[in-house]
Amino acid sequence: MARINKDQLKQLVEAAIFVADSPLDDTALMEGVLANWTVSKKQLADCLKELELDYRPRGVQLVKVASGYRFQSNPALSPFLARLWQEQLPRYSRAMLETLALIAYRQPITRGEIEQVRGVSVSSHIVKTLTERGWIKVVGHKEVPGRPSLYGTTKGFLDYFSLRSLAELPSMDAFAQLANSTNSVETAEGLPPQNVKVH
Amino acid sequence: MARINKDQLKQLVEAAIFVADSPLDDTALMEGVLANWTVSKKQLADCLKELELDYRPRGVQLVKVASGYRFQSNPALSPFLARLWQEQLPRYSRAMLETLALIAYRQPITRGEIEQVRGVSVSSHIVKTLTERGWIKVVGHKEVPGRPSLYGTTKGFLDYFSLRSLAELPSMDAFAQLANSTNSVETAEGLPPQNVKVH
Amino acid sequence: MADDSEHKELEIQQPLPFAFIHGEAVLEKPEDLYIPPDALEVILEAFEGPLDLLLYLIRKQKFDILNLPVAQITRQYMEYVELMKDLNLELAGEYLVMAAILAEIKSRLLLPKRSEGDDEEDDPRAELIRRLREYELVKHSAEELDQLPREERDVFVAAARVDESCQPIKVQPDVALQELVLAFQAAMQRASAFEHHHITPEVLSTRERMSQILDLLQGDKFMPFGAFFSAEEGRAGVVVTFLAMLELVKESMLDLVQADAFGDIHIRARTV
Repeated sequence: MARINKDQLKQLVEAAIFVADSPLDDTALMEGVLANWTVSKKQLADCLKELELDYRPRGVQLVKVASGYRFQSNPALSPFLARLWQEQLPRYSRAMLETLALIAYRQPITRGEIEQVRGVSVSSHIVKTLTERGWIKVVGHKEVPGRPSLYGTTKGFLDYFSLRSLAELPSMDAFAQLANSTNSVETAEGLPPQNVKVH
Repeated sequence: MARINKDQLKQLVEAAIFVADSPLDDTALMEGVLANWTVSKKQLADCLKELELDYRPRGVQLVKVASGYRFQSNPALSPFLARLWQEQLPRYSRAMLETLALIAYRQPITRGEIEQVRGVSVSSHIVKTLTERGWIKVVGHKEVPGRPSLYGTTKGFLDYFSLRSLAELPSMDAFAQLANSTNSVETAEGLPPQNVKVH
Repeated sequence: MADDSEHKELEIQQPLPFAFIHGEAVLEKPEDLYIPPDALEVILEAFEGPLDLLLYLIRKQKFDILNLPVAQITRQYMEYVELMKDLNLELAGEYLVMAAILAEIKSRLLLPKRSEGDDEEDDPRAELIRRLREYELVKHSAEELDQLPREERDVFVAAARVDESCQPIKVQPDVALQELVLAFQAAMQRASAFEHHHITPEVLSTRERMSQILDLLQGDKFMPFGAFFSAEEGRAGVVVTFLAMLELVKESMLDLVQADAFGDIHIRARTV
């Protein structure tokens, strides 16, 4: 078996770990890419230690996990790397928009009261989504049996719609006008009615 | 927008290229992981140059291919790295390579035109395989009876062969000369179809 | 010497055994027209078509492609084709088409020239020569393409895993104010309660204040009445807060407590 110098060994181990589909352990390295070379366990351990040190200040680092060695990104970079997997969430359903509208216009309001107006139950998913978006929050509890949560809109909601206060929400008078221009609004926004999906 | 220091920039760009699912170009970097930072084109170019130099003596190297930057193994190591995969290397027949070469050099080109040059019919299997590998795609239709598909190569094709652009293909000049000296396409089309349509 | 250099050229183009006959590697294409009958099928398959076979014959005989001796090439080509026919090999139509083209060129060359001059356009070989040169270039390019460093064979893409603390960014859908208003209108109309819900800007600001007051009154602690009013909001603000409190009391969500006459009023969210 041929000898391999330290630099070559490091290059080969480094490249192997980078291109392998899954982590490589000592045995996989020894019996795989290093099979043709005379390499002691000590040499391999030293090589891996050096690689670990080489990469410590870099954007990716050599780590040992249960099934072997692999390179992974520096955890401090995660918030920025997240942008590589940006995902566009689907448009809100009609049920979602109506729930939000009722909370905005009729707050503080319980889920039961929203269900009364809409005539259908409001799924937990809707309340959760709107809460996670930071648009609604529980502002209290109604003193009726079960002490249901009372929902109201947040400052984040006002900010999103560029409103200084809820008083700036279009009033009923404006509805008539909006209703008349409904078609044009929908067309302008590229929103044919069937796009507003009912879950 | 916040400032980012040189070392942080390098770490972020390095990690992004390593973890991204496909090569990243300047735009993808600027509008992706670097979107929240004030980074000039010059700074990014310098950063990429430094990374390229950092990795030159290592087992993996920063290279630019058609769709952007990626890290890939040092070609000298491939005989050893190939041991990481059990499967046989994909082999490409002469018919497939000649078809691919014609599409690369003479795009956009129809299947009929490929058949005229090669003097034999092109099997659907070849076109299907090249399409499935993501190397060729239909780029339009020729305005002649039957509106045959016009094929061209993709960035994926260039990436696979570590090329930045079609201009880097070997023999590109020879093809250009031949096309100039003989108006080959027109003459080839002047051939009676029965010359090549015998199956 | 000539043989040697040719040998070399063939080896460069075909580093692998040309064919296997009875288990023995044939390292080059046949020396002349003699082909062992059982090798013919293998050899035929090694050619990519009639142009490839013609190129082979031309190179083999060291002919200048630009001064193609059509008569000789045609004879050789036809002998191959005849052999294929004799052996009942399934002969691709392309080979017969090429045979017809060669025969036509040969017959036209035998006819007396209509005029003097060496006009290439009149040379019946011109088109064939052009096709041969073009095909030769394609063949050469395909070989070069095969030699380029490529993924899976010469280079392997290096990748690192993203740290698990990295969560993909989810881009929230946009909502237009109009959508919200229309959704409210739709909900109210469906409830057939449209006329009972006169929503005015004043009421809306009262409702907003109701939420704000409840939000401040977390738990069952009392807060002084005065804490809900600020001078900056002016008279209108005071009125809105007061209306909101009255509304909350009316809806039994609020307790107002005054310990002594003219004492401070305290407020808390009502508990059961």
